[in-house]
This record gives sequence, structure tokens and C-alpha cells, in this order.
Amino acid sequence: MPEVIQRKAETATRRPVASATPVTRSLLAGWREGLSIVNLRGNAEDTAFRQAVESVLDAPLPVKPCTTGEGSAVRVLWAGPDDWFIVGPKGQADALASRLRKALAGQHHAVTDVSSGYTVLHLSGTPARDVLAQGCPLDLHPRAFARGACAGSHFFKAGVWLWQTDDAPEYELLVRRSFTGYVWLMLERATAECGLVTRRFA
Amino acid sequence: MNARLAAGGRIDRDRVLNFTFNGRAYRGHPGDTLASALLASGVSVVARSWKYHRPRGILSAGVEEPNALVQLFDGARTVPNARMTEVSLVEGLVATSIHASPSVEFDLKAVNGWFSRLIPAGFYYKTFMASQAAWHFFEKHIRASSGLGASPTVGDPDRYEKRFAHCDVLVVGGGIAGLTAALAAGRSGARVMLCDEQAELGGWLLTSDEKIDGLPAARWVEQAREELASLPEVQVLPRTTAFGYHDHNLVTLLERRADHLPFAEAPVFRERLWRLRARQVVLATGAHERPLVFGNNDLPGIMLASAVSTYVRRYAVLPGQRAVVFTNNDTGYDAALALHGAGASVVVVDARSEPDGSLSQRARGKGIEILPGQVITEAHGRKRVSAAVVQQLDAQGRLGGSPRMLACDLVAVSGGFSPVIHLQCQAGSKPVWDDGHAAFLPGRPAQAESSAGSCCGLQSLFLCAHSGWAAGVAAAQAAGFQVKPTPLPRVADTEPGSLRPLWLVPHAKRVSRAPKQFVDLQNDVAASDIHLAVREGFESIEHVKRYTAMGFGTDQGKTGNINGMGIAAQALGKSIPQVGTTTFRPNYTPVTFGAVAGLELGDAFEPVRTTAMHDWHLRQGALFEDVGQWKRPWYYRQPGEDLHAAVKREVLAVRQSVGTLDASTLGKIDIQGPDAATLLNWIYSNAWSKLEVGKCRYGLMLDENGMVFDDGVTVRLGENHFLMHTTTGGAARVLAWLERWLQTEWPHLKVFLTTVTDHWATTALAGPKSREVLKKLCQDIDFDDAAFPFMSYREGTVAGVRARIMRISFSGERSYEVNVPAADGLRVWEAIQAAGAPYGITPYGTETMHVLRAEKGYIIVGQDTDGSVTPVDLGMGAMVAKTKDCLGKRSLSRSDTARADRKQFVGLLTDDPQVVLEEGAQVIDEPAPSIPARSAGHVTSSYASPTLGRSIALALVKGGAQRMGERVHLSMHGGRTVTATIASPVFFDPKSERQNA
Amino acid sequence: MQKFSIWSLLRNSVSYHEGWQKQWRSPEPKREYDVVVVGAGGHGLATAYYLAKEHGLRNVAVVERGWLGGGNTARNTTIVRSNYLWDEATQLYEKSMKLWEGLSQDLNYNVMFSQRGVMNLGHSLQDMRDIQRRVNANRLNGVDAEVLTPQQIQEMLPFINLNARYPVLGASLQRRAGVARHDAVAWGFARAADSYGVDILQNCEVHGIRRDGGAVTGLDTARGFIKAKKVAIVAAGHSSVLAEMAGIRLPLESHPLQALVSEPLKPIFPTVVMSNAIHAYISQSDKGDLVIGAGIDQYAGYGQRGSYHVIESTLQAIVELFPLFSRVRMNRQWGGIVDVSPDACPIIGLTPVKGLYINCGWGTGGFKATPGSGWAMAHTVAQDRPHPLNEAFSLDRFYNGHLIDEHGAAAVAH
Amino acid sequence: MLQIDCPWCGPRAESEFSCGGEGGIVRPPNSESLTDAEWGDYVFMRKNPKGVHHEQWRHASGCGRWFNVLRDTVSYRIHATWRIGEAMPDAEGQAAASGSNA
Ligand SMILES: Cc1cc2nc3c(=O)[nH]c(=O)nc-3n(C[C@H](O)[C@H](O)[C@H](O)COP(=O)(O)OP(=O)(O)OC[C@H]3O[C@@H](n4cnc5c(N)ncnc54)[C@H](O)[C@@H]3O)c2cc1C
Ligand SMILES: NC(=O)c1ccc[n+]([C@@H]2O[C@H](COP(=O)([O-])OP(=O)(O)OC[C@H]3O[C@@H](n4cnc5c(N)ncnc54)[C@H](O)[C@@H]3O)[C@@H](O)[C@H]2O)c1
Ligand SMILES: Cc1cc2nc3c(=O)[nH]c(=O)nc-3n(C[C@H](O)[C@H](O)[C@H](O)COP(=O)(O)O)c2cc1C
Ligand SMILES: [Zn+2]
Repeated sequence: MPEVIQRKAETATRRPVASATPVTRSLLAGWREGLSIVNLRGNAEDTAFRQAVESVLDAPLPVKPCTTGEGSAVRVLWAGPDDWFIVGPKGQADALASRLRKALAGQHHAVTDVSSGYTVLHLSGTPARDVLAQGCPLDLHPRAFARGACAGSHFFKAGVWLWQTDDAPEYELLVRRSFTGYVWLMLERATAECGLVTRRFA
Repeated sequence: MNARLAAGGRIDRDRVLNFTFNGRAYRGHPGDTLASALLASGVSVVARSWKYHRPRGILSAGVEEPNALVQLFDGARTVPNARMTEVSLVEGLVATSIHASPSVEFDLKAVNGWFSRLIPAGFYYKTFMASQAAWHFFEKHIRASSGLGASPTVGDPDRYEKRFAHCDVLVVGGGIAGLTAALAAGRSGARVMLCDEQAELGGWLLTSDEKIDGLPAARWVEQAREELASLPEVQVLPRTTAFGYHDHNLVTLLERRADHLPFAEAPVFRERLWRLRARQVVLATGAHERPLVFGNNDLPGIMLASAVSTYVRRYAVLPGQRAVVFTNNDTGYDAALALHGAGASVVVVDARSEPDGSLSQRARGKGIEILPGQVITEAHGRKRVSAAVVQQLDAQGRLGGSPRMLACDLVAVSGGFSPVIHLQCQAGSKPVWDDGHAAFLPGRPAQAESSAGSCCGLQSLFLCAHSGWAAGVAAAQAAGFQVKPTPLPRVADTEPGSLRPLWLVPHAKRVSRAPKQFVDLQNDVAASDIHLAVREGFESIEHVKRYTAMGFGTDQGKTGNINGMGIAAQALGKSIPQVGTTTFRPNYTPVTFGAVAGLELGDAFEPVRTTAMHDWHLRQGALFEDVGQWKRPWYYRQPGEDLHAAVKREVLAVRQSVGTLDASTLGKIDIQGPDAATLLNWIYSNAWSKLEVGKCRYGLMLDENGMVFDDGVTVRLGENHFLMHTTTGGAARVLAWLERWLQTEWPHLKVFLTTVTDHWATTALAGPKSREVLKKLCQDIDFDDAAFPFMSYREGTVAGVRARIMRISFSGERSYEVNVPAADGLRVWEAIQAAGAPYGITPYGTETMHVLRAEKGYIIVGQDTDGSVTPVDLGMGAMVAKTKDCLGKRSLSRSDTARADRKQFVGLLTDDPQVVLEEGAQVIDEPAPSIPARSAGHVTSSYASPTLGRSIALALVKGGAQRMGERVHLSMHGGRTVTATIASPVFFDPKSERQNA
Repeated sequence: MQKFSIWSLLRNSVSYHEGWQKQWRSPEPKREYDVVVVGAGGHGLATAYYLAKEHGLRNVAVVERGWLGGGNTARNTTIVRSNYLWDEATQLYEKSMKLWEGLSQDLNYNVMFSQRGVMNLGHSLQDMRDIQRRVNANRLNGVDAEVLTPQQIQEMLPFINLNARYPVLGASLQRRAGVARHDAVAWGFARAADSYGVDILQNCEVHGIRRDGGAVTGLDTARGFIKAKKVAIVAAGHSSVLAEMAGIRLPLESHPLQALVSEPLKPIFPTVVMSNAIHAYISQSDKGDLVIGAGIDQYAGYGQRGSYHVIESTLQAIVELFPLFSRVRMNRQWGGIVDVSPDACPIIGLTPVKGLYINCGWGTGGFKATPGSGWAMAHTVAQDRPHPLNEAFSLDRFYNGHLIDEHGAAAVAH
Repeated sequence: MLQIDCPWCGPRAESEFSCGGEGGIVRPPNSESLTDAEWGDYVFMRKNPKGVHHEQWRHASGCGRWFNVLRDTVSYRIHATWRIGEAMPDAEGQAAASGSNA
């Protein structure tokens, strides 16, 4: 058994650090702290289920694959025929989850708080598409993927859920916490030519 | 000698570029390739051949070049085997001939030429085989003289980008056919990409002296380029090679972005590799001219006719003063016209008895001398062609009349054209032979692809323009776009004329005795080698290829293969279509490894996954172990400690007081629904229905072959709610496994699975004092053993954070696993460290965890099991519920799996307590067995146990369960054997009083 | 058979090599054979050769759908080693290794078996445990094997990057292992078998296997019906297709396995390196090209080609371990069809059909076994019972559970 | 890199999927009463056809669904994809594909 594994010093977890004033033509990337993220499972065919959920969320429950539902407070991402991510403002996961559970009592469903399990990254700026295209096989051309669309795919070797929030274009990425450092590293490498500007978002 | 013409060409004469070749300084201009610049400087020998070290010159003006390979640049940025004809000249460029010792002008290995008769194709299969030793001796020398360029010796300072891309229409090739296709498709509004491997668009148009829309061809190219640039959905990529056509219309492109620029101007990414998914693909890849095969046809100064035209018109270089054009078709005359126009003396030797076609007419008009029905049987010259031997060839292909010598310094050869059908064939289409063109043409498309231009065998600019246009329109429509009628470019039609197929020019002597008639210049394959292969029974063209190495080179036989097939067909008495082609494979031209690898190297080679506490571990001097993609603390090294000292300290801390382990990496699956318990009953070997809410249970997962593949503790959070723990490495596999059974086999089960691995940060507190520490941080849980017994679960608040606490143990000590949302993970971990300080709380890593569990005889799946171990083998037969079926259960009763003498999980105690067995040591029954000896098992885990003050080991031993107390021998690395006694795997606290109490 | 030697080479060079004879005939099929071997890959040809040489059976044919040696024999990265994990496997591969060591002489054909050593890298603590276990097991089986420290690896390969994402913690080394000239192996066996009168029938695809009651009677082929007392299926990637003709089910999946070569380079890579953990297998051929084996494609495929992203991850692994090759260029890629079995071990033995024998399941690693496999198969066919060396590799093991799981040692087992 | 039409998400790159091999294999309910031969046949024996093949794939980094695929193992052409539980849609080569999935 070897005594010491790595000659190379281990690096600390990669985290974005807000950088200086934005440079146009660079990728603007940032992270959104502590959002509430709840995973919802249930039968989309069941109107009772849909109504219960929509009443709680005050947002349409997307049943069409790869679409999102915009509500006053939350955004709902289709993640599978019986699978959704609900993304809302900081600190509301518990309340949201318990209200959903109450509303869905008696129906077969699952509500799971995964707020700490994921990080939401924000990407925008002219090079956004080209940078994503370096690691993600989705066709993000406006004709194929526009505001309101979402998709599960991968960015290099990390699974991501990705949706478009503006035609500018502007995207958000749902990344598993333990992969965030890796995704960040790949963003840094992929933007070596166009430049990377980072900031923290509300 | 300066061969640069006073006027013309697409070079920028106002700017001079300095470069060196083989250490000598030369000058050229922007627009030059390394090849054109050297020709302009009168250099003719640029390389030595692979096997015979014969002097070689520049044959072509493009990617098909077999000879002119150089070592490009030097130092860390050196590139082996670069083709001069593709290298754009850049200031300060350094190039060196490869494979010539000491120099191309004087190569000692040229002696190989003299005994070339000793080393025909495949000679090495026939000799050097007296013995293995003899072969290894000869092999050294064969290897020493093998290879072409030299690998860099250090890492690559450059970086490479890769992209996924999508488009409606991809057009490959920017000649007339590709340009018209791109224009037609582009105007429809489709997403179009046009790529061409050359430095500028235009292909043959950059050489042609014809007119399009009344403009000189090259000017028209400008115009087309401007229009394409103006179309928003069209993207044009010069210097970009489509090198692979893969399934489902995936085309891979390599864009070369840097090497042609001065270093200071080069972009960050040297090359960009495109993985392009195209709805429709138009292949307008042109055609490569074939040389003619005659004696000494490899001499410098013998050049493809199209290349001669290109050097004269595109690069303003006159490659020779006294030229002979040797052709079997009309296009050769284009070279004659170009040379004549540039003031060289020209004679055309035309194998056809009645030359026809527009170009030959023009040549006649210009009074160029033509020798119809004649051929060059042999060339003369030492380092450059000095004369050609010309003779009559009658209709039956027999030589007649008396040979006559034509003095010359240039022979331009045209043997007809081989359409570039590589990509069509890679896409799956079977090439079809066409006698008229004497060429293989693209067959029925196998994917959403079409061909246009000279790669379909078309010759006239007129027809190529039309076919390109039609292909562009059709592709756009197939991709669902309307095409408004717009005028086509106007081009005068021309008469292509006939072609006289000529695979091997006859020689007075038999092929085996004639001067070498080369087919594959790069691999020194001559007609005689092909005849030899056929003579020896290599009848398939694939055999001929592998016996002679024809087409194996970096040019993949672009100029040689068809001639070779023709010659093989003649030798076999078959037709060329009967013989067929070899398989076309990527890459069309070679592709940089680094570009294929892209950015995913070093830290980015694979995701590095870290827990919420990772940086804390770093600060505490932890060394890390890779477990799957995770980094887990291996042990925390304190000044002066080695692994063993640190582990000893950590273990004793846990046994005597309290320690903490970051267990966040364990897989966690949230399982909800009325049928959750039923699912667990299927997935785990033991029974779950009766587990009380708030209780934990350990489970074993079997594959259908009955072998243990994962294990872990699952908690019942509620009647219909479980939380499953998997091994760190197994998390993804287990989730996929569960989902598969749920979705495909038991869709009727009402269960939802959600992965929560990353949501929870887990601190395991282990040791007699763990409860005291936890009590200080958590007031809302009753930690009394009666209220919170072993294998149970409570929720409460730890350091102000809602936590899930499981009282389970992998160490044999009283132990609590505290789970909090990862966002609070570090805070809670630090609070626990603070609270534990009075007890000397000690963070411990995976190594200590392994020792603790081994002292207690707990298994680690993947270390103590290897995919061939059942629960019974592990002594956990009781965990296979009799009352129900489960995955893999049936396999346990198969005749062999039920055997009593399988390898079983036991403990081993060495006679000498100080000796620590080697993990992987083999169990043998007698101390010094005769080799080969059968293995009776092996050591899976082995440690010096700080707790017991002696060594302990876990092992799988044949029939071990029945052999308690027996002594066995262990053969260790270095042949040493050690004696040990088989014991229970539980070395410490067998009654488990510590963890339960 | 015309003897090959430096002297015959000299003699023939005087007559301009016009005197060489065919290395094998291309005969017309006879009406009947004692044994017909299906598949003229290395294994099939070796089977025929040893049937003739060791068991005196001369009325033997090898039928081949394409050109002999054109299957995986023509496509493999030619790594030859015998350092497997379990006794049964190690003994079989070691028998093969012993045959390799005298093969050129036995066949009078230089198969260029180059014993330059094969390294299997370890990238994790568990890799190292497995390596130590395998090395110890190899020693017991009389197979040369040693464990290398990172420093020792660096001495052999000064340019290796030990600090890779998964650092190189050590390796096992088998010095007798190496590479061989794959085509020459097929040609050498073909020539030697032919010299015993074995008919090698190319372009002779088998379309059907005729049976009478429980026993095999012959084969329907592209060149007509061929009567046969015994039939041996040695068809690698196509084994399931042939078994199906005989109504037998096999535990196989045929997957694409890809490989690639670089442009030829001056000698730089002295040994063979395999890394199962990150799927990289590399050596340098005597011609100078780097020969690189990829990981297996996830789907079944008979197309002799795979998916491009597999090539990408392979070259990522190569450049990660050997950064100096980053600017070297890839010349050609291709694929073969590997018959993968559940325990990464072959199936050699009898079938439920009398007179029908099968040799398959070598998956990603059977080239090294070519002589041993043919030798054991010949015995099995001639004696109508397995040789002790291949007894354990019967089809029965998938019913009685006696699997021999070489995945640990074999991942992608070039 | 194949392009696979996920019955939910539409055409996506192969790198988003994992292949589960032969589809339509039904686990025998009464495993205990099977002979070793019958059980071994279920666990290990595969059709492995040269031609149209009924497979199972999972959209691993997408919607996570397992689904059926009818794919030619020579041309690699995908004739059809359909959801678990649905009947195999009419598609060329369907006849050739042995067995249908419940
Ligand atoms: C890319 C790649 C790399 C590899 N690397 C290694 C390595 O480094 N080391 C190693 O040990 N192994 C390696 N292997 C595995 C090895 O090549 C095979 O296990 C081995 O060659 C199979 O034995 P074979 O030679 O008999 O198969 P093949 O050469 O495939 O012979 C089977 C023959 O059967 C013929 N056939 C099929 N169907 C019919 C029919 N109906 N009628 C008539 N004939 C038929 C085929 O045409 C073929 O010629 C590799 C394989 C591949 C594809
Ligand atoms: N005399 C000659 O050598 C010759 C050769 C070809 C065409 N022509 C003439 O040119 C006209 C036909 O033009 P065309 O458009 O059919 O052929 P073309 O040669 O003019 O154009 C083909 C273009 O495709 C490029 N190309 C080929 N494969 C490629 C790949 N894989 N990736 C990227 N680029 C690639 C080539 O570099 C070339 O620029 C006709 O008049 C024909 O007679 C003459
Ligand atoms: C060990 C080995 C080395 C090879 N070296 C080369 C090479 O140097 N050049 C080349 O063009 N092909 C090389 N090949 C690949 C063959 O050209 C061919 O692609 C392979 O045998 C598969 O056959 P196919 O492509 O005709 O289907 C090599 C193949 C093997 C197995
Ligand atoms: Zn999907």
C-alpha cells in the first residue's frame, strides 16, 4: 500500500468569486445562493394531483416534456413524466414542502426537499451558447430551444438541468452540489478565449 | 535557382516571410505553402523514402501528398509528419526533413536501395526467427529504422476546444460544387455550415483559368464568399477538415486556427474540434488526380499535372523549364497550357491514340507538341528526373517502336481522377465502379447525405456548378425549407474528353525485374510487391494491403490505392470491381490527439466531487483517497506522522473517546410510497415489511447471479417512507438498478425514488464519548439507551440545525450519524469538533474506518467481495429471508453455488502477531507447494490492529467456515510464506456490547 | 511447404522473388470433411492446425465468410499476456503464452512475438490491492509477475504523468508479455494448416447448420452444402448467429470495440501499458505507429464501428497519462465485434448438439489466447471431451453457477 | 455517437443515455420452482441478433426514463422507440424483432 497518494496537492473546492466590472463579449456567470429546491413526484395524468399542486404553487405544473412553469414566486421544471423540480426563493423549502404534502395527502406522491443538494448557476452574455456547446450536446439555437424550455443533459461529464430565462440569451443550470466545483472549473476553461465575468445573484 | 514567376499567383509579393528548411534560410510570401515556397526556391529533394531511402520530391499540391512530410516547428510545439503542401507559410517557420540520416541530400541508409531486392514486401515474415532471442535482437534494429517523424518529448503548451454543433445543411468542400450548394441552401434561410480544409475557399477555382458569371474564377469565389458571409444563418469554416462521417449524421470537423498565424496573433485554442449533427449533408469533396505508374516514377521532379497547374497559376511557381506532360486523359493538358503560358517548353505524351477534349484542342491551338499513343516507360535521373523514356503503346497495351529519350527536368503526370468518396463510404455507402471514368463513384447514400461535383465523377465546371446547386436545393428542401428560384452561376460548358485506363505502364522487363514502379510512395510499395503478394496467395485486396502495407500511410493511399487495385486486378485476372476497395475509415486526414482530448485533462479529466467539509479536511492536513469521483479524507497527517502512526492515533481515539468521520459521500436514496417495503423486499436479500418506523436495518443487495454487489443501512422514516444508504462508489449504479426494476418490471408498484446524496452532509461520531458530545449540541432528543437504542433513528436539532440522527455503527463503538442539509454541513461539523474538544475528539479518515470495521469483522463491498461472493460465503446466510423471493435468490441454490467448499469469509491470525499479511496474499495449504499450485483463497483486508496490539486479517478461504482453528500458509509478494490460523472474522467485542450498550 | 529462412530469401532474391509459391491454396470445397471449423480467424485456423498436427486429422476444412484473418484478428491491439486472476484462466492463458514463445519456429513463420513487457497500472488503493492479489496468484501459477512502484514505472517510462487525475500508484508488470504481428499469426497458422492438407475456404459464409436428430450433419454455405462429421464454431463476434442456426442459446452480447493508430513515429514507447481504470491501452508497433485500444461501446453492434465519444475518452486517457503525445496525430480508427460473456471468460467445449463444438466468448481479450485456444479446442473436438485446461470453461457454468469472474483482472481485457 | 429519440424528450445524443441491453425479458415469477437450466437461461442467455434488436435504454442524464428501442445492430438505424408498457409501434423491421415488451 503506497504511503502517500498524491504528489500533487489537493485543491480546495472551486467556488466562484465575484470579479470586476463586466466585460462585454465575455460570459457572465454566477451562482444563486440558497434557493429553495423541492423535488415533486406524482401522477401528471391525475387532474386532482395537478390542481392540488397548482393551487399550492400558484404556478402551472408543466406536463409537456422539457418545459417550465412560471409562477409568481416559483419556477417549476419538468424533469420527467412524474418528476418536477420546484425552484423558489431562499428559505421557503420547508413551508413549500409541507403545504404540498398537506394538499396531496391521500394521493400517491413524493415531496423531497433537495435545496442543499443542488446549486443554481446563471449564464448569460453573447458567448453563452458557444460556451455551453463546448460541453453540452443540446441544440440551443433559438429555433430549437427558447425561453421557457428546459432539458436534462450534461455539461462535459456533469449531469445538469438547464433552462432558458431570457432571449438575450440567459440560462440557468441546476447542478448537483458535489459537481458544482467541476462545472465551475469547466466554465473557467471553456471561457479561456472569451473571458469569464462572475457575480453573485439574488 | 529561382522558380518564382514574375507575375500572377495568389501570393502577397509585398510581404516577405523568412523560414528555414533543414537549417537553411529561405524566403516566401503570404499565400505560399511550405511546398510552393521551396519549389520557388528551386528545392527538389525534400524527403527520403520510408524503406529504401530514395530521394523524394513534392508530388502534389494538397492533402493527398505522400512524400513531402516534415518535422514542423521545434521544441515543445513540434509537429511530426506535417505535409508541406498543407502548411501555410508563417514568419520564422522551421521545418526539417524526417527519416533522412544525416540529410536528404546525402542519406547513408540509401544503401537499403542496393539490397532492396533482399527486402521485398513481407520479407520479415520469412526470417529472423531462429529463436525468440534472435528475433528480439533483430527487432531492435528493425525498430531503430522504423517510424517517420519524432514525437514531442514534453507536454503540449497549447490548448484545444471542442464543440457540439447542429445545422440543417452541412456542405463539405468549398469548390464550385460546394459554393453553389451552400449558396442555394443558404438563401433558403436554412442553418448552413460550409467547411473546406484549405486556407481559402475555392478549391480548383483558385487554379482554374475559366470564367464564371464573366468573372475570373477566383474573383467569383470572392463574390460568393461575401454573399455567404452576409447570410445570418450561414457559417463558413476555412482550414476545417471534415475528417469523420459517423452514424446518425454526426460529422466531425477539425478547424486549424493557429499554426498559420504569427505566435503573438494566435488564439488561445490552437484547434477546434466540431461534433456536428447535420440534418442533411452535401459532400462536394472533389477528386484527387492519380499518378501514372512507370519505372522510377518516384524521382523528384515528377509531379501530378493538377499540382503543376496549381503551382503555376495559384502560387506563381514554375516547377520546371523543360517539361514532359504524361497523361491518359484530357485534364493533363491543363498543366501543359499552364506551363506553356509560363514560358516553359512542353511536350505532351498521351497514352490515347486520338487525344480528344477541350483542353487538348486548346493545347494544339497553342502549338504544343503532342505524342499520341505513347507512354513513359521509365524515368532517369539521380536526385531529380533528367530524362523520360518514351515508347509507343498499341491498342492491346503492347509496347512498340523504339524507345526514345526526352530530356526534361519536370514530368507532369495525370492518370485520371479518383473522386474523394471517403466520407460517403464512411457514412456506409458502397462505392460503385464506373468504367467511363475509370473510378469508384459514391454509391447509394446510406445516410441523409448527397454528393456533388467532381466527387461524382463530373469534370466540367459547368456540370459541377449545376450538380452543386441541385444538391444544395434538395438538401434545404429535405430539411424543410422553401427555396426561391434564383439564377445559377453562368459557366461555359467544356468537353471532358476520353480516358485510357492505364494502371501500370508496361516495361520491356517483367514487373519483378523492371526498375521500381511505385504505387504507394510513402510506404515504398511497388508494382512488383503487389505481384509478389498475389503470387503468394494473398488474393483479397485486404490481404494485399496488409501484406504490402499499401495505403497504410499517413496519406491512406489517396494517390496510390486505385492504381494498386488496378494492378492487383490485372495480376489476379479479375476486374477492379471484383477486387473492390479497402475499407474507408476515419480519419480523412490525421487529427491531433490533443484536439480529440480537448479540455478534459488534469483536474478536469473526471469530475472531482467534494463534500461540504472538504476544505476543513484540507486545513487539517488530510491526505485524500479517490473513491469513485469523490475525494475522501484518507488519514489526517500530523507533523512527523506516517500513515501507520496517524491511523493508530485515530483508531485509539475512537476506541477510547470519540472520533468523527465525514460520511457525506455515502449514496442516499429517498424512497416513498405505499409499496416501498415491497420494493425493498425484492431488492434486498433480507425482509423489510416488519421493520418498525424509526428503526434501521442493514441490507445486502444481490445481482441476479446471486452475488453481493452493494450493502448499506436503510431507515424507516415513516410507514411509506424509507431512506436507503448505498456504498459511495455504488450510489449511481444502485439508483439505476432500482429505477430499472421499478420502471420495467414492476411499474405497478407505487414507489418514488429521489436521490438525496448531495443534500445531506453526514458526520459520523464514533466512540464511547460520542453521546456526551452530541448531548451538548442537541437538547431535543433523549439520548438514553432505552429511548434511543442501537439501530434506531431520531430527528432533532443539532447546533441549531434540523438533523436526522441514526444510531448505527461501522466501527463497533457507540456511534451516531448526524445528517444535516449540506449548506449547514461545515457549520455543524465544526460545532461538533468544538463540543468534542474536551474529549480530544479526533477526525479520522477512510483508512482508520477500514481498520475499525475490520477489527469488528464488518465487510467492505468491493474489497472483501469481488463480484463472486454470496451472502452465504460471507457467513450472512441468515440474511437471506426464507419467507420471500428476492433478486438473485434463486441463484444461491444452483448446484455449484450451493457447494459447501466455496471460498468463505474468515479471519486470519498470523503466528507472529507483528507480521501484517499482505492484502492479496494467496492462501495455500502446504508451505512450499510445487508450482503451479492451486489457490485456496486470498487475504482481502489486513491491518496492524492498534486496539488488539497485533495484526489481523480478513480472507476468503476455501471451505473456511468449516476450518476454524486450522492453520494455513500465505504466499506473499517476494515468494515469502507466512503461517496463520483461521479464526472468526470478528476480532473485537464479539458480543457487540460496546455499540449496543 | 516451401521453407522460410534467410537462405530461401537470398535464393529467391536472385530470381527476383519469382519463385515463391502460394502460402496456402484456395481449393474447391470437398463434399465431406471429418471436421469443419467455422471461422478462419486466428482461433479457427489454430484449431485446424492443431487438429492436423496433434491429432492427425487431415480431412479438415476451415470455412470463412470473408477473407481469412479479417475479423477481430485483423483488428486487435495485439497484447499478449497471461497474468489473469483465477487459476483456471491463468493456466489456459499461460499454456498459450508457452506456445507463443515457440510459435514462429513451430509455424516457420515470423509472427514477431515481441516480449517487451506489459504493465497494468493501478490508480486507486483498491486497484493496488487487486494488483497485488493478481501478482501473488500469478506467481503460484508459475506466471512471471511483479509489482512496480511509481518510481520504477517512471524509470521505464520517464515521460509518464504519475500525477494524473487518478494518480498512478503502481503497476503490475509481466516481462514475458508483449505484442505480436496479428496478421502474421493468421497467415502463419493458415500456411501451416494448409501444408497438412487442411482446406481453407474463403468467401464461404455459413448460412445454416443441418442436424439429424440430435447430431450435426453438415453446413449450408455460400459455396454449397458441405457434409461434416463434426463442426466447430469459432466465430467470435458472430457466435450467437451461428449458435442460433443450431438452435442453441449463448450468454453473449456482441459489442463494438474500437482501436486507433497514430501516424508513424520514431521509436519512443518501449513497452505496453494498460490502464483498466481509465481505459487506455497503448504500445508502439514495429512500423512506428502508436496502437491504442479503446473502451467497449455500450450497445450491441455487428457494424465493426462504434461511437465517436468512446474514441474521445480513450485519447483523453492517453494524453492524461502521456502528455507528450498531445501533438501527435491520429491516423486511422476502426472497430471489431467482440463476443462478451457475463464473466469475461471464454466458452470452449461441447454443445447440446452432438458433433457440434463451440469456442467463443473471448470478448475483448482473445488474441493472446490464439494458440492455446486452438490447441485446447482441437483436443476437445478430436477427443469429443474437453481437455483439463478448458474443462472449467463449459457452457454449463452458466447453469450451475461455476462462473470464473475475470472482470476484476480484465475490465476491458486486451 | 448515436442520436436516440427519447419518447419523452425527443432526439438526444447517445452520451445522455445508458444502454440496458436486450429488452422485453420478463423475470420468471416462480423462480424457486425453475430448474437450474431454466433459471440460467433467464439470467444469462441472450438473443444477440445480427439485425433488428429490441433493446432497453435509459435517458440517464435527461428524464431518467427506461424505454424500448428497436435498433438494427448492423446499420445502427433506429426503427422505433416507445415507452415501457406501450405496444411496439408499427415500424419497419418490427416483424424481425423477436418478442414484444409487456
Ligand atoms: C479493437 C480490438 C482490440 C483487441 N485487443 C486485443 C488485445 O490487445 N489482446 C487480445 O488478446 N485480444 C484483443 N482483442 C480480442 C481478440 O481480437 C479476439 O478475442 C480474437 O481475435 C477472437 O478470436 P478469432 O481470432 O478467432 O476471431 P476472428 O478473427 O473474429 O475470427 C472469427 C471469424 O469467423 C468468421 N465468421 C463469422 N461468421 C461466419 C459465418 N457465418 N461463416 C463463416 N465464417 C464466419 C469471421 O468472418 C471471422 O473471420 C481485441 C479485439 C478488438 C476488436
Ligand atoms: N485538375 C484537378 O486536379 C481537379 C481536381 C478536382 C476538381 N477539378 C475541377 O474542379 C471542378 C470541380 O470542383 P469541385 O468543387 O467538385 O472540386 P474542388 O476540388 O474544386 O473542391 C473540393 C474542395 O473540397 C475540399 N475538401 C475535400 N475533402 C474535404 C474534407 N473532408 N473536408 C474539408 N474540405 C474538403 C478540397 O480541399 C477542395 O477545396 C471541376 O471543373 C473539376 O474538373 C479539377
Ligand atoms: C495492430 C494494428 C496496427 C495497425 N496499423 C495501421 C497503420 O499503421 N496504418 C493504417 O492505415 N491502418 C493500420 N491498422 C488498421 C487497419 O488499416 C484496419 O483499419 C484494421 O485492420 C481494420 O480493418 P478495416 O478497417 O479494413 O475494417 C492497424 C491495425 C492493427 C490491428
Ligand atoms: Zn428523456
